[in-house]
Amino acid sequence: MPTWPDVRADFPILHQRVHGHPLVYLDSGATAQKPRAVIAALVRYYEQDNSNVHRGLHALSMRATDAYEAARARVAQFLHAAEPAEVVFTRGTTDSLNLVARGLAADLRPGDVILTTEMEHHSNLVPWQQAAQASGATLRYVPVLGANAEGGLDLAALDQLLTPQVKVFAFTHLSNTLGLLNPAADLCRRARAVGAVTVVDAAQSVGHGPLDVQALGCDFLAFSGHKMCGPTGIGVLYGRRARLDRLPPDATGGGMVASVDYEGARWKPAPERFEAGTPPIAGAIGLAAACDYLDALGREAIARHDQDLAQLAYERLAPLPGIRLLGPATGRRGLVCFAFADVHAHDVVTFADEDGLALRGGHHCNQPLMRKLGLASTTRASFYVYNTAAEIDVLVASLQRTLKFFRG
Amino acid sequence: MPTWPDVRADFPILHQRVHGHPLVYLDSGATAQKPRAVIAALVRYYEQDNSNVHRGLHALSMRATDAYEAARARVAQFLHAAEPAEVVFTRGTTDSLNLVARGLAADLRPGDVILTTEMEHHSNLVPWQQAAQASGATLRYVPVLGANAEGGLDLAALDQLLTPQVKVFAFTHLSNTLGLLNPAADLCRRARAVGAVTVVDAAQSVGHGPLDVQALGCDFLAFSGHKMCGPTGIGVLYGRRARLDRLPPDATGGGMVASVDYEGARWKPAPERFEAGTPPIAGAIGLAAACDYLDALGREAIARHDQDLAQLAYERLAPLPGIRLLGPATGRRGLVCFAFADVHAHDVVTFADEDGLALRGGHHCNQPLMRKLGLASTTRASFYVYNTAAEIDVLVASLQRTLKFFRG
Amino acid sequence: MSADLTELYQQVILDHNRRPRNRGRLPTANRVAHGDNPSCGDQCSVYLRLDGDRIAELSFDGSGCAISQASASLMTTQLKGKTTAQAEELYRQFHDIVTTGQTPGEISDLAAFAGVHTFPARIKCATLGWHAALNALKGDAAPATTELPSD
Amino acid sequence: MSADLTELYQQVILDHNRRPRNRGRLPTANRVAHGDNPSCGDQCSVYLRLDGDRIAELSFDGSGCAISQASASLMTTQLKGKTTAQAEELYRQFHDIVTTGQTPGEISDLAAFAGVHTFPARIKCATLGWHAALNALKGDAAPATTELPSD
Ligand SMILES: Cc1ncc(COP(=O)(O)O)c(C=O)c1O
Ligand SMILES: Cc1ncc(COP(=O)(O)O)c(C=O)c1O
Repeated sequence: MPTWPDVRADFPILHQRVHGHPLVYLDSGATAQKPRAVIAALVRYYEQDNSNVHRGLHALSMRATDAYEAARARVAQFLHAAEPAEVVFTRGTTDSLNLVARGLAADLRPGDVILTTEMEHHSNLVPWQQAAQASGATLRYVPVLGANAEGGLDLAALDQLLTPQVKVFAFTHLSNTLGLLNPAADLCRRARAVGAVTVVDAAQSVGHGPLDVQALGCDFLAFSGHKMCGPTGIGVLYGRRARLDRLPPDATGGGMVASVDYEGARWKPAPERFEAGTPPIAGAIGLAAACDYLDALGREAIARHDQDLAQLAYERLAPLPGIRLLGPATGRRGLVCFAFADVHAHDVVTFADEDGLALRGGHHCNQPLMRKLGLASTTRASFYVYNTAAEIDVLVASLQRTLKFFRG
Repeated sequence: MPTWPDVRADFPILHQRVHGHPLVYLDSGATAQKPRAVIAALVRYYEQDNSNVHRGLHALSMRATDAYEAARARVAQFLHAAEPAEVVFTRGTTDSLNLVARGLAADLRPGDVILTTEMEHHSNLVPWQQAAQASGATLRYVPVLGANAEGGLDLAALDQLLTPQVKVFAFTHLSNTLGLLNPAADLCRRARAVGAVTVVDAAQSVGHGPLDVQALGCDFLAFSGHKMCGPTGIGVLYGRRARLDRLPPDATGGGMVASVDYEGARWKPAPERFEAGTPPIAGAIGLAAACDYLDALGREAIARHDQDLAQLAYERLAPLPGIRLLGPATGRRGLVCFAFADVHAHDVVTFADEDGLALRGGHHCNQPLMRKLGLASTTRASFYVYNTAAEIDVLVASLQRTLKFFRG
Repeated sequence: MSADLTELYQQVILDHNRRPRNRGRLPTANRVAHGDNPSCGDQCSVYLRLDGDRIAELSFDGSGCAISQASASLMTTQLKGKTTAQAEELYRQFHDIVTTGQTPGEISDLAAFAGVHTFPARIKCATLGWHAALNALKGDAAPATTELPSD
Repeated sequence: MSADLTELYQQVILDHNRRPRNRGRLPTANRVAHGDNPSCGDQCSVYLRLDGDRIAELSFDGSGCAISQASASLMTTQLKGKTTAQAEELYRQFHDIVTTGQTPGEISDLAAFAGVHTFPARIKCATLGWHAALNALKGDAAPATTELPSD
């Protein structure tokens, strides 16, 4: 397991006690903690350069504009995009996915198919339900295999489902419940073969390992800053230039118009066309600082660390009596979801909290998949750069005490 | 003029030199600077409480949820809303206006009229053009009176325009170009009389004086945090409960659904229905800190300060040879827009920058109004709590030098 | 285990969680209502046989945490034989107990839920079954939710 | 006045700004293109009379800052008589000058714009007229904008 001796020192929030115990934060799948460098970038911006962007010629405005556009270039580099203009700043993954779903819906007709999968987060599912409803297109799902979804996507079924009627294929890169990484490059290749536009939900993957949009071959890719050590309220929609240029605008208003009169308006080119209003300037700058931080740790090393911790957790949890673990037994990334028939996730989480552990209990915005697996809720432990093997010991010990309490 | 002896000390950014001169920031109409207390609230959140909201039972998540909901309650109090649930957190004014325009458009039919005014910011204009286009409704404008728009809205024309066909009346509270405060309570009363829904763009007004949504009698009201000493990337849509409850959701995804299955979804009630995805948590907390800051200074005092500075600026600028000043000569708020036939706004701003002044030049997202007034661009000086009368001296001296340079 | 946690998970709660009373569909029910907590996925259905204005029989079904299940179970033992007005009065008492931690003068099994008040996020678990029951009494078929902003 | 500012607003620029050359619609034009800077509202139309591949006559019209007006004015004096290829080559030189501040070996009036490079936000002002002219040469009626991300 790669270890970075000083990583934990970079995160002020980790050095606190909860109910008298050292905080063990195992909820990075919901949101990641912020290193000092990211917080400092926000403070520096507000204390030195804060100004509105794009429309100003004074010193602060030029500095803010340069910092905002440099953040765009930095994110483009982080994703290995062909150019900064392929990076649209949004409010987060959900916002990005709504933008692209609404834009693509404008071109869909009855008879067209939107394909997604049974393992999607609500944010990559409900927008497509809405797009289907608005356009008359049909929404189909690639099934998930196995009683605990350990088999991942049914790739044989995918072959049947990927007909020429499929205009859009939207799928998650890394499942936030199963800890399973989909073969995104292969999925994009197959979708391209039938002419479908691909939309990748990279909320869980982008901060957790190497990512190269050109190698993936996707048309669109969405993620949030807050899950990769960046601030809340910032996200990205990456769009391959040729695709992004064809997408109609979503929100309208200041900053995205080339010209306006009382009769109508003309739009600026991408990415500005998609950034109506004053953008989350500090958020973009903080996100660029997060890119710097993660690249300095090393994206390969982060992926290995995540994988090793998840594997260790899986192996340590598997022997607990009555536990049901979701997703694959090996090759998992960054998180473990589990359930007990006789002890509810919320009770587990409440007991863990007493031991200083931050776990997440619920449907993790995966309600349809949970229902398919016959579950109402599960407990999730998710890991990031600052977590350690010792914290998994704390987790296992806490779970043992909880089970003992409820089972007597 | 009310003065608060320590206000400038609260704003770290002001204590810098630009091109060797002390920074004179006269661009608060574009974005306001941030007091230490707001920056500290962000840092505190990220260093102590950062977690995802709503769905968590562990200590950090409960703290973050409590802080986020307390911010909602704080903003409701700032606006004198009837209840916190009337406050929807958005990304900013533009986002809020798109949300409400798209939602209301769903109920509009050909023959219906959307009424707005000739003085709107693009963000309160283009979304209504889009709503009209999507629904077949007709968009009409209340004219602005006077060669320099000094007469404000044509209230006689308004009486003619406010027919029972008008379903929506959207107008700005305080014009970002004219410095003119519209009689919002009266406008809302008249609109209500014909059954129209009222939407107030309060981007320029909410942080600059007292504001009571119940006294205004508006149905919706939109504003941005960044123009009232809050962070970038956060805004608010206030909606009167009965209206908000009837508005359909805009973006969909995690957090705003009551339940989801593969066939469809049910929505949560307002305000959650309008907050898809992880919200800008730190932004909301920072906005609440900005409310505290402004209330501590006193909203009446801020309005008086703004008004006094704007009046002084108007009077000091008026004698400059060849100057054309927009908006009313008296009763103006917070800003002055002006133009010279022979010296372009961008040259003015570039010269001012050399003197440490931050001014804004351009159409200020008011292109149609500018065209109507026969202008392509103007220079704007806008004021806030940290500005002083001495800074207006610096402005006037800089303009005199610039005019001399260009005119020889 | 901390005192707060012991107080939250009292013996009577654990007992109702382990051996829920009146669980399952009531075949003779003439009223039913369903409740859920959207954020956590807890669900609870309450079945009533109303005899005039009196609850002749009732049962519950659903899934959720120990607090929500025990609360629904205990509720069924308390509401049997009560009128609508009495049920509403009992809910008022219960709501006071879980939000303030104060228990009323009379000794009541409901007092076992006093520990909930130190865990505000769990109040909605404790009240889920009650919301469904009151909706069923009102003959309101719309799903109850304990996440309304007014809660 | 700072050295940078003096360098930006050179005498030749001020002169072209005050007394623009070839300003107004060209009645004999057989090509026209319009350019704008959406963010600042600057506008520029360029009218050409092309004689074969050669610019026989040209003029400009529009509104904008001193830099954009002077640049368009000076451009009209430079492009007259040039072929499309020569015009493109001149634009390349001009673009180099305004982005790097380096002036080419030969003495050229275009060098007056070298000061722009220390004001990156003004590059789009200096190039607005040129973009419109090149579009007019291409027979492209779509409005030029100097705010494309590639700029
Ligand atoms: C009157 C008015 N409305 C709307 C806006 C748009 O606000 P934002 O850019 O924060 O969305 C502004 C500010 O630019 C404004 O001044
Ligand atoms: C796979 C996946 N997609 C989408 C989202 C939504 O991200 P956000 O809430 O930041 O919009 C999340 C996180 O909640 C996620 O894990």
